Amino acid sequence: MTATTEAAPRRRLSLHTLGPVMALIALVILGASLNSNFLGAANLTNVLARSAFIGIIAVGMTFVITGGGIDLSVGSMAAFVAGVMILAMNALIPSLGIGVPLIAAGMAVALLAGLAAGLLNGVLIAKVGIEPFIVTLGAMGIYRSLTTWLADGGTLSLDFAARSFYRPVYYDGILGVAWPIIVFALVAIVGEIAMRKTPFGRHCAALGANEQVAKYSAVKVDRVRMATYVLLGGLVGLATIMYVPRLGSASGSTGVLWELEAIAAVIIGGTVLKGGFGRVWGTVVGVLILSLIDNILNLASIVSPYLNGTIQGVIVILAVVLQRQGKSAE
Amino acid sequence: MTATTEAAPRRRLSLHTLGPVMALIALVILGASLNSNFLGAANLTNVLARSAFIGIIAVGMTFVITGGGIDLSVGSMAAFVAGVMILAMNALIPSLGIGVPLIAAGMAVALLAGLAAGLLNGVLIAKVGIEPFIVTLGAMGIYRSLTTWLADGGTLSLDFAARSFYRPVYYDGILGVAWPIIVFALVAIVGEIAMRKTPFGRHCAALGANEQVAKYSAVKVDRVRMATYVLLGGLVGLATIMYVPRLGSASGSTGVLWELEAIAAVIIGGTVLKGGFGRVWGTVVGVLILSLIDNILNLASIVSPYLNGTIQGVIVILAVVLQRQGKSAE
Amino acid sequence: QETMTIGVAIPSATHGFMGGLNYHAQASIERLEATYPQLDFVLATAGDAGKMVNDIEDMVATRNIDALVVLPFESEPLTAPVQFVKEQGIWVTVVDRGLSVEGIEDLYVAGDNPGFGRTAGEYFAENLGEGDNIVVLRGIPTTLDNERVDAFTAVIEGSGINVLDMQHGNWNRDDAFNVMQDFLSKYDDIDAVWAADDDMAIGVLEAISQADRNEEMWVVGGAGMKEIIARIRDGDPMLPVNVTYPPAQIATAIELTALGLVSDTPVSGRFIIGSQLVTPENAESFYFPDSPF
Amino acid sequence: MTAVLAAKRVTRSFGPIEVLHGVDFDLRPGEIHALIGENGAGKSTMMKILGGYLSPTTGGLELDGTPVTFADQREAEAAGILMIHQEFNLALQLTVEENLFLGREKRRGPFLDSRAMMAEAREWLGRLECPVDPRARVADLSVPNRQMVEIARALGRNARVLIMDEPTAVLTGRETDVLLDQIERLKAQGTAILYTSHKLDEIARIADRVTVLRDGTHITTRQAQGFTEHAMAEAMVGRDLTDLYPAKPVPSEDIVLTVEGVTVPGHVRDASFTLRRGEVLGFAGLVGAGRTELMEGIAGLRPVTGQVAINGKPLKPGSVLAAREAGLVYLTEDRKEKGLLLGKDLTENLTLLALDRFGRVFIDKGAEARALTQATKEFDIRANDRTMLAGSLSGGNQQKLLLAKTMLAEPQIVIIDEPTRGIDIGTKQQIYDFIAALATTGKSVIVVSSELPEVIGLANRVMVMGRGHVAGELTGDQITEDAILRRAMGVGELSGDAA
Ligand SMILES: Nc1ncnc2c1ncn2[C@@H]1O[C@H](COP(=O)(O)OP(=O)(O)OP(=O)(O)O)[C@@H](O)[C@H]1O
Ligand SMILES: Nc1ncnc2c1ncn2[C@@H]1O[C@H](COP(=O)(O)OP(=O)(O)OP(=O)(O)O)[C@@H](O)[C@H]1O
Ligand SMILES: [Mg+2]
Ligand SMILES: [Mg+2]
Repeated sequence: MTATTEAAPRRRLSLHTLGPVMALIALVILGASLNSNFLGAANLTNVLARSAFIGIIAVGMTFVITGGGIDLSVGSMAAFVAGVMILAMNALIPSLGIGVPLIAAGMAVALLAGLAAGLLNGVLIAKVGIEPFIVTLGAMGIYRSLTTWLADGGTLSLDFAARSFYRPVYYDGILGVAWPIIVFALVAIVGEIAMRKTPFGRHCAALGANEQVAKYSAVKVDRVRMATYVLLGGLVGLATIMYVPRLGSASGSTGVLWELEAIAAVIIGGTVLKGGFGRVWGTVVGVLILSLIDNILNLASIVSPYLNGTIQGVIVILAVVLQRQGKSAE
Repeated sequence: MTATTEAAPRRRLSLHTLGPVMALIALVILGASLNSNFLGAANLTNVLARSAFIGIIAVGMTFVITGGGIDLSVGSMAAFVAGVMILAMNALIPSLGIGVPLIAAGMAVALLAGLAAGLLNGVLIAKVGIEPFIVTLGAMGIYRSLTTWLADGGTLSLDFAARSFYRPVYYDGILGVAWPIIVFALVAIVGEIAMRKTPFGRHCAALGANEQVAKYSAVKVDRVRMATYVLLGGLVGLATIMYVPRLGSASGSTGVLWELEAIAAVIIGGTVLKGGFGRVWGTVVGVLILSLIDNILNLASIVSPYLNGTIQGVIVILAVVLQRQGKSAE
Repeated sequence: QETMTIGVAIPSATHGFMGGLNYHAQASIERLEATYPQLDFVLATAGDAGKMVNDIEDMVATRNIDALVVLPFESEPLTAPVQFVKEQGIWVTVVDRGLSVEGIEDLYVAGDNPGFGRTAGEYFAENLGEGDNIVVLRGIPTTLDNERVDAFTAVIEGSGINVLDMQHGNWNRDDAFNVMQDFLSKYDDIDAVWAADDDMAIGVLEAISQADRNEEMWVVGGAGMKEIIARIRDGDPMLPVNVTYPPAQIATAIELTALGLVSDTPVSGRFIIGSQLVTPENAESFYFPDSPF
Repeated sequence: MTAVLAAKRVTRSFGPIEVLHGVDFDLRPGEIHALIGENGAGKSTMMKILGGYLSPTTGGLELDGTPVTFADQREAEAAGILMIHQEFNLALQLTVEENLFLGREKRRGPFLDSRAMMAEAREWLGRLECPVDPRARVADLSVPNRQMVEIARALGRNARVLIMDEPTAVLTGRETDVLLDQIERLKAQGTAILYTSHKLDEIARIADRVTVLRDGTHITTRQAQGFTEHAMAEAMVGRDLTDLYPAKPVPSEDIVLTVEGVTVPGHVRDASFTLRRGEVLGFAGLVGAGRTELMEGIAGLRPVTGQVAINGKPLKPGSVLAAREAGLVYLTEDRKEKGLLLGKDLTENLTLLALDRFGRVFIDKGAEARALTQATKEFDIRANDRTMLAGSLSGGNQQKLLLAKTMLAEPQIVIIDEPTRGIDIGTKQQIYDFIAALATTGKSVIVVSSELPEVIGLANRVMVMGRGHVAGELTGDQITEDAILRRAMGVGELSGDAA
């Protein structure tokens, strides 16, 4: 919320652009030097696959933030969508049996639930005109408590047989690349293209930069704004589709703090929090940075685990300092 | 992030101004109709006194947000300050004994720790130029984990005798008005005056409205921005001074989510999240609304406690809908 | 006949164990309300200590409670407020986490945290030997987590078992999954895992099976989640035993409190529900299919 | 007489591009020194250097004959140098009074002395005959009134040197007169005034000396006495300027736009008019007459009641996109807040309105680049490089970019609000030719302008608005300055069609 809006980045290959990438590289080097297994396929697969949920959501968040909005509800929305998906699948087993139709039905439910939740946020924000912060803060509490209520305070678990059938969606993949990684990569690529090459991306940036100008330029401001939230909701649904096969369960504590992590990834990646400029590839880098910090802390065990949060915080700030240094040096 | 920036409120007595007040009145009527003890002195004292922590912090947050910033670290900063204060007081008991000097020393430590933490945030944001969201998100993790570390994973407790001596600072007061209520009221009044009647308040608004303009108008932009964070830090220290005698301890879970509650109170009160317009009295109303929701949920055990979050979320959104209705009807 | 009100203040259902606790609290309240029409209950759940104090204040100020059943979110901060409740002449039942001042409560019902760690530790000490490697997943950093872990380490000390690593899994499946994945990347030889909680055990098991190292190690969780109990009963080699820490203790506390209010039965005192070792042989008796936990 | 402020061989570069090449300049107490030049000549840059907002790349400034460097504008202000920016420098969310005193609030003890500030604000605004309430938010003011606030802010500060960068670009004749009187008063008090404007008649009227810049180079400095407007224009542009206004095209009889009984709540009552194919329709009126609001209403930017039809088909109200698809576009008078994304590059601004013409699924960047090349040529947009931000263009070139953006939508009907605001005289001619050419090719143009000569010189027909309603219609020889003003102010004969 400093003067970043004014000086939207332009120069290529500047420190500002390279900042997050350099931070990422530094982390990789650090990890490799701490533990020889760090660069092993198994560990990289783990880290990337885990990043996928937050990553997919963060790509959607990039559009919301670029359009001048924010969404605090994604974490609890994910928990809610997962809960609904599990309940629906369990209910459908008698009629569909365990097999591809069941999985497909579950996926459809998740996507629809996500889109509907996003639409609700979008309508309240774009049509009714309430601050996104308030709408999504309220939604965060609502979904979180609905999930707890659905689970009767406990955990919603997918039927064991169904889960065994569904499990490969998280753990298997093509040519040794796990599905979540593939899906995340696809979402990131499509997102990057949508941001840079499509009218929608342009309109998001215009909306975030100056809503008046966008309106005077025949941009359907309300519709674009709503679309960003619907898109994010859909991506939350998609992330859930990847999440449920992993542990087969959802509870009130699923997805806690995902919203902050997603927003942090977006900002670390160079998107401007006040809107007007967004960078999907930067978000991907941001997500990887955050995942790697956790991974490295677990691999290193240098310090008291109580201090993990301190190290995380310091690294996050440093990653952004790198980036801003480039900027202020103009 | 919607069209709110353009049409920052000016007209007196409009629905926009009255929105939060009406929501507050509606809640009071609801509470009184649910339970005859609701309007009793004991309950009102409880509600007001417990609002004081968030309230004092939210007043500071109003300045930060008006100046175009945000601070996510206040909750964990409060935990950290409380921890430091407790450690300091315990350490000072041998030399100062239990009495007024000990309490005074503890208060001084809390205020200084708060100011220092605020200063650190302020320097990183205003001087180094990092996004406030990132700085304070990082700080949030850092203080939270430092508190856990100081407490060695458990709870830091004030010496029992010292606590008994200190306890009246929360529970007693003057003429039946508890100290936290008095302090909160003073902070709110001074804050309201500072916002409306002093150059500092104006400069905050100018900074949040348009940093360039403020800079060209000879406003010391960096200094004002830093001052908002320092002020907030100091108020976190002050809130802690009220908090410690209540619970006598601090741990990693102290003050969790206070930041969101404080920010929500500020926005519900009508301050514009993107900066440029702030209203301290609105924040006070916002804080009271949030406290009353909890209180009323306890008064009427109507629903499953799992759904409390849903009701809270819905009321928060409704309170702001009321406010926006007034606005869009222009 | 005069109605009497019992206030129940417990932490909210943020993880499996607390979910079970919430379930048992609500179930026993429903049951008691049906049995004793003269009893009213107020149930409040809190996400932090401050909110719990607020809830208790509200119960006293507006609901005129005659008895309070509280599972302190944290011991220290709840001590003074509960003491204040007691001073109003209200019956106080404390569950699970003791207050930091002795003798406030009329009735104390609790599980045994050190016992929980000790029982698990003893199993490890008996079944592993010199040079065997284990990793530990701890809960959310809290006093009770410390008590469990301290008791555990005290028991295995001197047994020659190496504790390779301890990290916080926060009683959360996803966190435990991530931590265990990283432990597996980091250590080539792990013989057993103490996951300290069944939610974490679920995540740990999944990480192990993904790494295809099922044969190599076994896992001990805790608190007796029904899925885990079922797998022990069915003889899962990865889950040899479990240690109980029954969430149903809240029901015991509420029921005893109610009994004390409506009858002359003396109920004050301390009830410590010991942590038991669940083995394939006795698992059936710990299996509650209706509980959400 | 020694200069209060002088520039010695000042150069200034932005990145690799030098925009001022060793300019010498001096400003004496009690004189009005006009700086003129084409768009992008470097006037604003020069003024910002003198005002301490920018530092010279080489060369230096002298204050009272001694070299100075201003670290920032605050230091310049401490030395008594004040500047009115070409682009507004007001915080929109704050009130007029808050803006007027920003950074130099009057205090009583630790508190603001609101009463004193309010009184003083009223006085300054009163001196400028500006009717705005000091408690109003700047965001709610019209563009001209914002400019008056900006001027009031500078006038209230008793400067030794007052730098005014196109203060009258958005003002109408009456306000300009008031401002020029105030400038004369300051001059009489010994203030040194540096003034720029593209309205050369003003320069001729008030300037004592004139300096001409062309492409960042100092061309001449001479006494204003005897420097005719025509000569000034030639000195600026470097070529001969003939007749400013092209021949008026002849409209056809087809009616393309019918506006009937349109009311914009709070601004315009019951406005009706028609527009013919190939016609240039002028809209004249005083500031606040509601011309802008009426046009915004027609273009779908404001809620309206009443009928708008294009080629006989009713236009869906409240939708800019529907209007655009029906062939009607509106070019705003508020370039900075509503026209351009100042933080985005030229291409993104150029194609925003007509983005669907560059591909429905993917944006064709090649076509965009070609469009930019075409637009810079057609509208003579002088940009240092193609990737620069719109906010870095000179004011006049921003206006040209906005025009190019609007025309890219290939409208049948263009509503241009203040088409030549801040445009130099040479380019004005180009724009007039352009408007006439549009009409000749069968497009229809509505020109809303506060410059009466412009309306008179271009329009086939003129609608005059006064206080929120259409106060009269003038055609052919009826179109004279006097007739327009009488109707606008509601004096003299009102024609029957007035509401
Ligand atoms: N911040 C900047 N970055 C890059 N180029 C700039 C910047 N500011 C000005 N320029 C360039 O400097 C040149 C001079 O601009 P300047 O604003 O001084 O012109 P001007 O004479 O005031 O024109 P106008 O009459 O249109 O206001 C232009 O080519 C402009 O594009
Ligand atoms: N009678 C009035 N008194 C005070 N304010 C007025 C009055 N009429 C209009 N206004 C204000 O002045 C503004 C009118 O806009 P504006 O001045 O742009 O009108 P206009 O006719 O388009 O004039 P111009 O195009 O010269 O600016 C509106 O914001 C309106 O609130
Ligand atoms: Mg200029
Ligand atoms: Mg106008």
